[in-house]
Amino acid sequence: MAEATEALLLRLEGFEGPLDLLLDLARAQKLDLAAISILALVEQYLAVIDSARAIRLELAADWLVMAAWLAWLKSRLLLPAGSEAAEEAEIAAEVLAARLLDLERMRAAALWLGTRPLLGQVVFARGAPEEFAENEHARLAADLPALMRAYLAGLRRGAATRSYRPPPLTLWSVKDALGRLAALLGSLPDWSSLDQFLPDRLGAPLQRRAALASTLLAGLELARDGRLRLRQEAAFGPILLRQERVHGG
Amino acid sequence: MADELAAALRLAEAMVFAAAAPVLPRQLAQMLPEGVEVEAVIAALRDRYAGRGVELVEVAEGVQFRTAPDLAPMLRRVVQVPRRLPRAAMETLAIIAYHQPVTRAEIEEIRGAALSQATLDALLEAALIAPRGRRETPGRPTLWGTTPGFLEQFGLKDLRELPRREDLLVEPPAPQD
Amino acid sequence: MADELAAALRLAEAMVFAAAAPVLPRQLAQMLPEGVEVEAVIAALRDRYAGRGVELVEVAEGVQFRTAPDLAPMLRRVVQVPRRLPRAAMETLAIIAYHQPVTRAEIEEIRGAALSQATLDALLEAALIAPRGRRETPGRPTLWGTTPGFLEQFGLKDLRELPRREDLLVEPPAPQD
Repeated sequence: MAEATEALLLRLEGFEGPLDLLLDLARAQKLDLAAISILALVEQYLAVIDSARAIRLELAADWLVMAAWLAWLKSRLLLPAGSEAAEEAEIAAEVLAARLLDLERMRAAALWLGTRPLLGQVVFARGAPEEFAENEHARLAADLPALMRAYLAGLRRGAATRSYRPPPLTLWSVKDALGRLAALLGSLPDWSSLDQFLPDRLGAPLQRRAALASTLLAGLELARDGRLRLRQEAAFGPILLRQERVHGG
Repeated sequence: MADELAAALRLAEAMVFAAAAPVLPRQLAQMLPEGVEVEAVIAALRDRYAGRGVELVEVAEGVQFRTAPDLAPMLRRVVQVPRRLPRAAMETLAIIAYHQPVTRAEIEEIRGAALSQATLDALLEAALIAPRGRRETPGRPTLWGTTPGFLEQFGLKDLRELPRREDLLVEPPAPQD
Repeated sequence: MADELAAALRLAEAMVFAAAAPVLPRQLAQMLPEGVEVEAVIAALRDRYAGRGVELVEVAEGVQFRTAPDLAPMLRRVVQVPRRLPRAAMETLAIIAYHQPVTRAEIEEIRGAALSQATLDALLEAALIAPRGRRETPGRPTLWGTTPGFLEQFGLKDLRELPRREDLLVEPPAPQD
């Protein structure tokens, strides 16, 4: 078992996801997918994931999500039969078995398709078809798939040319943030969160994070000049700021 | 009468030979003189080419001439052969063929893995799949299905020629034809 | 010997059929088993097709199948080949469909290529796109959008039936490839 697990680990990157691995384990168990033991399967999967963790193999989230779900399933499958929780687990196990069966069938269908006399591989159509069209250009030969292909081709070409010149930076700069912070500071009487000083229209998360960083830097700058105070109650907590009261001291 | 059938046979032969895509029986019927049965002409044409280097096959609901499969090894030495589809693309194609119309999320659910851009591009590029409208659920996801090009590529007369789902695992897939 | 000639005939038939250009006798000779005379095979093939809907003709020092000349008028009557849009026009049309209303400069930015007047004219002439007012920015550039004719051409009830952009692009378009 340990050896088998190690062998699997070596190939873990070759699997197309948790379901792919489960199917492989199931195949090793029995030829007939209808008769596999889901409990054994769950244990094997969890063993593989544990070994992967032991050697600190980085696993994508979906592997761990499946592991967590299977651990839940295992705990329920071990309950005495008859209880509501055990029944729930049995149904979940059946659903999993059905999913594996469906995937296995689709694998078989892909193999079957591969055995067909493929055009351009096994059989060949006429290499030089003749056209007898009297240039009857009444209709356009354009359909939706062709439109989709054209769209992807257009986008790809655009991305290819753009890669040669860096896109203009539209990120919120420290200078922008200084201006906005200085202008807004007077209007806020008490401690306010840093978030409130961000520009209104921010699209992508990247832009938001950049604006947050610029605004913090601008805040530090103004604090150094003695124009405002910064406060943070806890690590990673909200950052608060307030105008420095120049007269009171 | 025999003359008429012979003339119809010549004409059908020329038409199917000339066309770049499978010819539908209805297209043949438009060409042939009144009173000639298309099915009889197709059958006669198939008989005439049986066992030859080029054969008449039924694909994508029509008929097309194609080289005999047993000659492939020799022909591949002279005719340029495109690359085969990778495994992930073949599986995705099989799922679309059997579950169509199907959304991307459903394909990913069945495969238990994300659908990569390269796979989607390869199937679209080969014109094997096409959008089939949207599902009327929140988000209105795009539905995908196979194209007539899929039938042509895999030498299928229609989708009913795919093995039944229940039969897929019964015996190891054996090549037909 | 007769068997060998029959096999050679099959192979030659398939090769001439599948080739994109006329096949030279020397190319045939390379394919055929030793001892088979190419000229004899070509002659036998020509005889086989004599008087039929398809004939073996000598062109450009090689041989090729061609439909019988006397059938051309009948074939011409029926076959109708729809016009194809050039690549640039299809790409432009797709971008307009997804990004409308959109200016010419924006289309050029997305495609990363200049948009020729001829391309724009072709789409206008086919009544697939139409001006949709102007953008109120310096220069007031014309905005472009698709027409009802566009929907008809692609069999769409309305623009919401276009496949979702998210379903088409798994990842943002990569610079390579």
